[in-house]
Amino acid sequence: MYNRQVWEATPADTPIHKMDVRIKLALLAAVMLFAVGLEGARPLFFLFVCSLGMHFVARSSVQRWQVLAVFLLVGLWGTMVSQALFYNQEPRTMIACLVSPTTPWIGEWTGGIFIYREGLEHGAVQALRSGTMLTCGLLICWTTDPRQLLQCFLHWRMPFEVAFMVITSLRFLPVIFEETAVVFTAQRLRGFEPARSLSPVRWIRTAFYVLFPILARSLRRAATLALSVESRGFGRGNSRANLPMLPLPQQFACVGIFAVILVGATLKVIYSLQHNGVAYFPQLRGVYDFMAVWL
Amino acid sequence: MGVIVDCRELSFTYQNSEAPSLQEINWQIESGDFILCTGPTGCGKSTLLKAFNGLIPHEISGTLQGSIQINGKDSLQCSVANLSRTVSLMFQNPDDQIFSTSIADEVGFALENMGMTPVEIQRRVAETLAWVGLAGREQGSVHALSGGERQRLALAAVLAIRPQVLALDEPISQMDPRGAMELLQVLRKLNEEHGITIIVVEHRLHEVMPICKSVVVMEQGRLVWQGSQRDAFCQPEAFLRLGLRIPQTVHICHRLGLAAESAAVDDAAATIRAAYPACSTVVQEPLLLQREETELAIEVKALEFQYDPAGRKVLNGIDLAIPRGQFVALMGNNGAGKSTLLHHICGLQRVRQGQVKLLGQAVKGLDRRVGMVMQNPDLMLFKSTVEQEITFGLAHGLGQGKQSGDWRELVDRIGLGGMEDRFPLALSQGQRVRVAIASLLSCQPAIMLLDEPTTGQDLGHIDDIIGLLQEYTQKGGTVILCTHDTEVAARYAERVVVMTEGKVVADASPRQVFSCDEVLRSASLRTPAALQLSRRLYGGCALGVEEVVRHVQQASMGSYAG
Amino acid sequence: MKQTIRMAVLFGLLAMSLVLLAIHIFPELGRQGKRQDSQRLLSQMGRFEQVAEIPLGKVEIRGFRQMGSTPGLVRLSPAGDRLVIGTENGDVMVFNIDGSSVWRRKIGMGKISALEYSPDGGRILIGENSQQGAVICVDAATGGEKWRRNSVDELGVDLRQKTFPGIMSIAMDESGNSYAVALRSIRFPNGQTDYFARIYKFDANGRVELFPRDHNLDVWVSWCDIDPSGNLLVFATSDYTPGPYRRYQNNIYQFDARTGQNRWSLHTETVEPYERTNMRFGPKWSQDGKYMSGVSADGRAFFVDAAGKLVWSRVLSAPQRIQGIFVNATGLHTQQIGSYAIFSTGNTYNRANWQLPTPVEHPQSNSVFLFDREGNLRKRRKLGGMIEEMKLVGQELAVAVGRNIRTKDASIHGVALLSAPELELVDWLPAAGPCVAVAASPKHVVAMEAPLQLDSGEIVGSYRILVWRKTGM
Amino acid sequence: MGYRTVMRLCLAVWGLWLLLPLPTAAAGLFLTLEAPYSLTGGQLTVAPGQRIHAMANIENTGPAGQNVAVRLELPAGFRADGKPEHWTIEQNETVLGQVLQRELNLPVGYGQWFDLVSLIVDDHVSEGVYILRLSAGETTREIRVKVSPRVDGAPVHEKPALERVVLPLDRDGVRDEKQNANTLVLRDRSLDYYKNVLRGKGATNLEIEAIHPVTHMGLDFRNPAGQQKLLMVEAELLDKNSRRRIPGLYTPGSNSEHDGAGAMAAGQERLTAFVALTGEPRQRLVLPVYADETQLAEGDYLLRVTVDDGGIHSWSQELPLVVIKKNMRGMITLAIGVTMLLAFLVLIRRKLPLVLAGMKTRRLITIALFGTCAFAVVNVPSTLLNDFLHIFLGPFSFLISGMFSGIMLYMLTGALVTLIPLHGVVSLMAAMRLLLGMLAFGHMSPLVFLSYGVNAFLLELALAGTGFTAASLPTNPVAGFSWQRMARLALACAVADTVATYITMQGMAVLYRLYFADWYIWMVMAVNGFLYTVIGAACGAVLGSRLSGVGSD
Repeated sequence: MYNRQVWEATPADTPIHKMDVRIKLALLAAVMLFAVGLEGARPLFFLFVCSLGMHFVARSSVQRWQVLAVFLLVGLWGTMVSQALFYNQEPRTMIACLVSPTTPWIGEWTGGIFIYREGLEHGAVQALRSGTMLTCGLLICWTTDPRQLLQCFLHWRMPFEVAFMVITSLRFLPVIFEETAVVFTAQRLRGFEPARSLSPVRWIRTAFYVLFPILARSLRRAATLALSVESRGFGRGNSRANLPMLPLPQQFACVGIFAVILVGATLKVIYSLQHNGVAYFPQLRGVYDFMAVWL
Repeated sequence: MGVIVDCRELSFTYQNSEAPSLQEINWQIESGDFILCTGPTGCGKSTLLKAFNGLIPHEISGTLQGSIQINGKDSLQCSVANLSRTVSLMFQNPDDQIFSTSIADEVGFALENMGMTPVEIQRRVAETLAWVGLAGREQGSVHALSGGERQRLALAAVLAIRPQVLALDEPISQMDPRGAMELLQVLRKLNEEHGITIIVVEHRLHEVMPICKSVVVMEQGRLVWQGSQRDAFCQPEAFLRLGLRIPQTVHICHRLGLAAESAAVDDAAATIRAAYPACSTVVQEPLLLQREETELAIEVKALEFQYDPAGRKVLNGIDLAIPRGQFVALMGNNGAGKSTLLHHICGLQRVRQGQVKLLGQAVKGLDRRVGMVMQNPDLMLFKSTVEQEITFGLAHGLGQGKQSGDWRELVDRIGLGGMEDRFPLALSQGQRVRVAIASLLSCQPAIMLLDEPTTGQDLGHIDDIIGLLQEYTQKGGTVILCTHDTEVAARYAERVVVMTEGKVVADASPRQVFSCDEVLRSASLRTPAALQLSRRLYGGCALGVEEVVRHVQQASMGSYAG
Repeated sequence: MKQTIRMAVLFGLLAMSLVLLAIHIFPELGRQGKRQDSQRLLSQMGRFEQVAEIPLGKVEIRGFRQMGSTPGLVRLSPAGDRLVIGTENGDVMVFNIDGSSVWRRKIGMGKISALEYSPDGGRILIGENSQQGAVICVDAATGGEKWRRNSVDELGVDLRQKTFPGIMSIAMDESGNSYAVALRSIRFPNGQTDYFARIYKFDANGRVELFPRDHNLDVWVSWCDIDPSGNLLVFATSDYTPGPYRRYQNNIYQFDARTGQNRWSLHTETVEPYERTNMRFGPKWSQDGKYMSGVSADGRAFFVDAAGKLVWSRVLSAPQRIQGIFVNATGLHTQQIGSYAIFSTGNTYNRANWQLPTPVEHPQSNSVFLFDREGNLRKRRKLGGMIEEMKLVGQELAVAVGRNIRTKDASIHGVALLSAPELELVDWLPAAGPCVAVAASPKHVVAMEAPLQLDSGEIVGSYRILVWRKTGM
Repeated sequence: MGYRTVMRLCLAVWGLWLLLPLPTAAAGLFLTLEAPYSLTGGQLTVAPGQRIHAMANIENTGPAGQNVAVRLELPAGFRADGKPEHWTIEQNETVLGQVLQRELNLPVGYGQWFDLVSLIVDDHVSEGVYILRLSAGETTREIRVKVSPRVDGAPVHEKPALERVVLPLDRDGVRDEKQNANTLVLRDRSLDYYKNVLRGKGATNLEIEAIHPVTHMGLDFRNPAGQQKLLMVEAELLDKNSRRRIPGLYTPGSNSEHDGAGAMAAGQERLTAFVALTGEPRQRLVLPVYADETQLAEGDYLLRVTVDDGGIHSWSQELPLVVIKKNMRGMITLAIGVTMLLAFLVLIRRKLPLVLAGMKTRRLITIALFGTCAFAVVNVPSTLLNDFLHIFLGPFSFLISGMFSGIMLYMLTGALVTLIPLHGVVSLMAAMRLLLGMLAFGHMSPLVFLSYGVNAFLLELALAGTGFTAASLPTNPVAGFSWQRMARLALACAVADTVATYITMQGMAVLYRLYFADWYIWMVMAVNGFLYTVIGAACGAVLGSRLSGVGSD
């Protein structure tokens, strides 16, 4: 987990790796929009399984699957459990009582802990949503060179500085996680146990102890990286090489993805018009039924 | 050959600093030169390099006086991007520079910035990779590269621009000898075959000096010595005075009052033989002082480890017994498993297979009796002053009955006297390593493990550190020092353990280990030059400069006497 | 080795979570209808054994604190070999009687409100509540749609107020004609309610006739019945709120099913505190087609002859004022067997708040009453919980028993088989949760069970179908 | 035979017992008498001084109609509580107790009549078995009631008391301390769909919500004597000044067993319920509150709750009730927040190139790395911890989670602006955090954008306003650390974060239809918004001044 190589993109010879970064990003956008727009657990589950399948196609390594599994498990159960316990919307149905409100201590303090079915379902939907996004996000991170992302962002007219910052963030996020872990280890080696007490002063001191080395390291890294990219001619006002035009089939793929997004959005609008009692078209009953059951 | 870099009265002061970092530099660099620029830490070497490609003053704020012309263009008038096509800069740590995941992308980055077409880029990338010895590996992952290869990739990334001048800031300081050698060979080839002017800033001049053409020494922002490689060999005083580490052959010649023609062992031997004809007399080598078998500090039995079940074994059946009070050098190339072994000993890594005992007890979790200095000491420092940093362990009950005044002596010994109130993380790298060592030593743990502490240190500071550690071993402490530096190991260690691919391939006194060429070759270590020279001169097995000098002098005296 | 195990555990956990999630999201994946022989449960008298259990997915779990019951419909095919289920989740499913699935169909955005097999068992009529309020005729064997008819054309729809037309009930005659009651109601902020109701007659091919022919009924109609000859259609009306003048003010109407003429209507007096007589399920024709029996929400039973003459009426459960609040038990269902009429009463309600359970139980609540044609009570039997549905098959009456809000006794849920007309308990088929629907054939009894949350938080039962088979068959 | 089977069988036997047919009386009249009639379905002992109920049920199953005289004879020491509605009372000398009488006309075929009579047991009644007799015509039925003094010695005389009326509660009768007491937040359903979309929740089924109670009301009764009572509860709204009755609360007129249409029974002007005190020493009666948002206007009202046990006793309580339909304060605040966000976006559009032009690559990377650090040490732990904290600390969980979002974050922010005191630095850092959050956790809803945007905007304003950040770096930067600078930074950050916290909370209040209690808003603002931020930013200044010495190698 703390091995940062697990986190960084590696080139490989799979369709996902070979895919043009623009198509990948378009796909990611489509998946994200659907993940946000879809409400039913069924299509979300389908989307989730599809995005997991992409990792098979990309032949993600065992370690990566391990990482993915840990994150998904934590996310899935964490969201479901917490939503199941703290769902505060109505209607809600208790399906189990973990701690009765009459239990001395915990029961009185928490007012009882129950599992709510709607919460569980809402949690499942949320977990599938974020799981899908996480899976796709990691897929992109693992299969796409940050430099290509940069190229793509610039191709799409993102301010060059912002694009650069974004990929720097992405590039160094795993490194920073790794270093945070090392810092805690190093502190233990020096005899410092951050978790031993909960006093606020100690807490702040711990914060200092963690931030000092990480930030100092970041500052040094920033200095070196900046010098390195600048001395390689990276900067404003350069006539950068543009991405080549996409080959025809890939252009079609791009158009196809956008068409899917468009169709999804249109269906959504039509359904919500009906749902909110604004407009109902009897001819579209089949579409409505499909939406009600599947989306 | 014209002047490609021309500095006139160049002075520079950083924005937040009072003292100038460069003072009235006058330096004309001829095209096609291969220059070693050296000097003690903080002398302004790196600053000068940054001035060459316009990072100073365009990107780094400060006050610049004088002028600097690159290829006839005033650097003040040109942008960094423009200048970087003439002068390319490469840095110490490849991991902070490498940006992409595939080799071709990394090399192509600079070319894209120049606006080249993809076809051109592809061709140029292939060509550049061939230059640095990574031909045909375009599609490989940067993570699959070894440390040395990664540094060469970083080199290729700047070379792709086809700069006229290549400036390298401590390119080999963190590399193992094999990697360093390979990189330097590439540099030599670039210089010779492609006529690229090369400027290397480096502490490890004993490795760079033999291949460079001219040498520059800086001190406190000024150029204090300038000359050809030959001049440098002849006049090593300038280097020795500043605590710089010159090739041992040159050093020996110098000590014997001779002027070395080159750093090569054969040349030195010839020179010495000419002056001291009797030096070939075999003198009885002092035997290694055999220590009495005392209590074992560290006992490792059949230790095996692998990160993932399918992967290779990082540790493959390590057996090691280290008695108390021993100073052990742990050597081997990158990836031999040295750090992993240290992690097992200090309890950072749980023992899965085999056994590790400290002072007779099996290791369970992080062991407080062990002090460990990690490879990157930055991540070990977290207090806001050097004083707090060093006394932290004492304050947290790690030291056993230490006097609170002792740490001051420690600070002085590591050359940080007067810096007690400085922020440790803002110190130079060498200083940070020393603070980290001192912060652990102050608690007097039973065992000290040090992972590459000599990186980026001047010779003097290495002496300081080792001196402290030796004192510590005399008091009964045990030291394991990981290092690539055979000269350091030869000089100071009582025992050398060499690891290759997770196995211990040699475990004996330095003399025995360094006499065994196959072992060193297998571990891609270099035989110390002094040892080579002594072997050549008198079939001996000397471990340091002093030993050779003493031998030659004694033998000569003996011959005069006899 | 340990690492391999850890990894296996990790991936196993992920796979398990995904499978669990999949089963949760796609309940049909985890459906396992057949019961193992070793698990078979016998009924109390040993006359029935439980042979299948069909989970129906998720449904809102009710407790004792609110009134109302979980909706769901179950019908057996005339041959008794298949059952069709309409669930709260919009599924229409057909199963073999052993619990194996035949087909399933999602009704989409609509809600299933009526479900009936055709007498020959070849078709299934599904009534839904949606913007279109359609009757959908599907092939009973395949689920393929044969025809559909929307009631929105007659009843209209108000999208903003979300008042949609819905099919309330479907009746079939022997010749294959079917009659569907469609209804839409709007309640205005001032308390006035408008109703739009219509009865549709379909032949086997979906050709349609309307009753009344040219206008909507302006009252609540939720039930109709056709006499054995297929000529006389009766329905009763309800009007739950005081409204303006209504054209259909009487309580029972009879139409000629061939001509569409209104033959007669019957008006009954109201009972305090009711302002109207409301009949929700009824009237029901006798097997000889001579009489109709009906039961009203105020707890009265009616017996009417084919000519529209009220033969007698009886008070089954009179509203009584307790501490100033009227407490009553609703009249619910009626059946006729031979020369006897059976009526049932439901839960106790109070006029102060219909939504909350009443602390006092009406003594005549949740009871089955047997009357002869002269109007004499022959038997009354009180069942422990809410009588959700009764089905008469041969000489037996299957009664689905749901929850009892006052005693909160969870042991009373199940299906009671009573002999008809004696109303003696023949057998008792227990269920963990309340039974909300029942269907029966000479060989099988099928009940729909709903989950129930006890006050302790424990949940008994689940949303599922239980199939019992007569032993020795 | 498995455990399940055994259990089922037991259930079945129990069921059979319940299904035994009722005995039919020969004379066609069938009587039952139940006393004490338990409202909970359980057994009850009778103690001197206690109030009990008797349920009398009379059925005529004979073929002929009957006109019968019904008598309920009470033994000495038992008497009717108050005046029974359907009976006349007669003191009978022969049996020394009260006799309740009435005439009853039971119709032909089948007829029935029942009543629940409230009785009181005299204080001086001695221990023993007493006989209650119900007779109708020739048929009589007797039951024996055992009177014994209460073992626990509870005060039999103390009347139940309505202690307080609590509002709002959730369906399970639990009060959320975060919400304002005595407040009724009506749904402003017109924008529900859009609110749900804004919350990132997606559309919900409006139909389900339509017949949903607005909130629940709890009536806390103290009932030390353990009495069982039937209660009629009425709740109505009064004008605060004129005490005139205001329509708005209603009682739903039907349920799904009756009427599929649901919706409301308008015209009723109060909430009524028929409930029971079950004899527990303390009981909270939870009633769903239905309010008609079309009728009820916003404002301050009095809620009058009247409880009556059939004319014997009555309890009444009035409490001020604030009715909120549109959370105006929240909406205005939200509108201000949205305006800020829009202004900020316009500003970004116009100023971003300028800001970026002033940044050197090294600073951009520094900002990006700080943003990444912030994500790693703030967003990740707080996302993982939030829910768990919520279990144990409830409304106070923000005290801990604020340590991350307050102290830790502002340490980083403070350090960054100390290192690079330029306009736009804070926004760029926030942008990085937002982006990583979107990618890693899918945190992507307008509320998230609003919260990040407003926070960054206000911080930029405050820092620029105090002169902490500038368009370009000062030529002579202040080296080292100064208390004055630290205080300035801490204050600027604290003020900005306090306002931003308020706006975010109000945004949540509007979108989630929560009406936070004032103390909660103030506390979150004071602790999370101000205190933690001051501490964090001050520490950040120290951190930054230390780090400013860190150069490259």
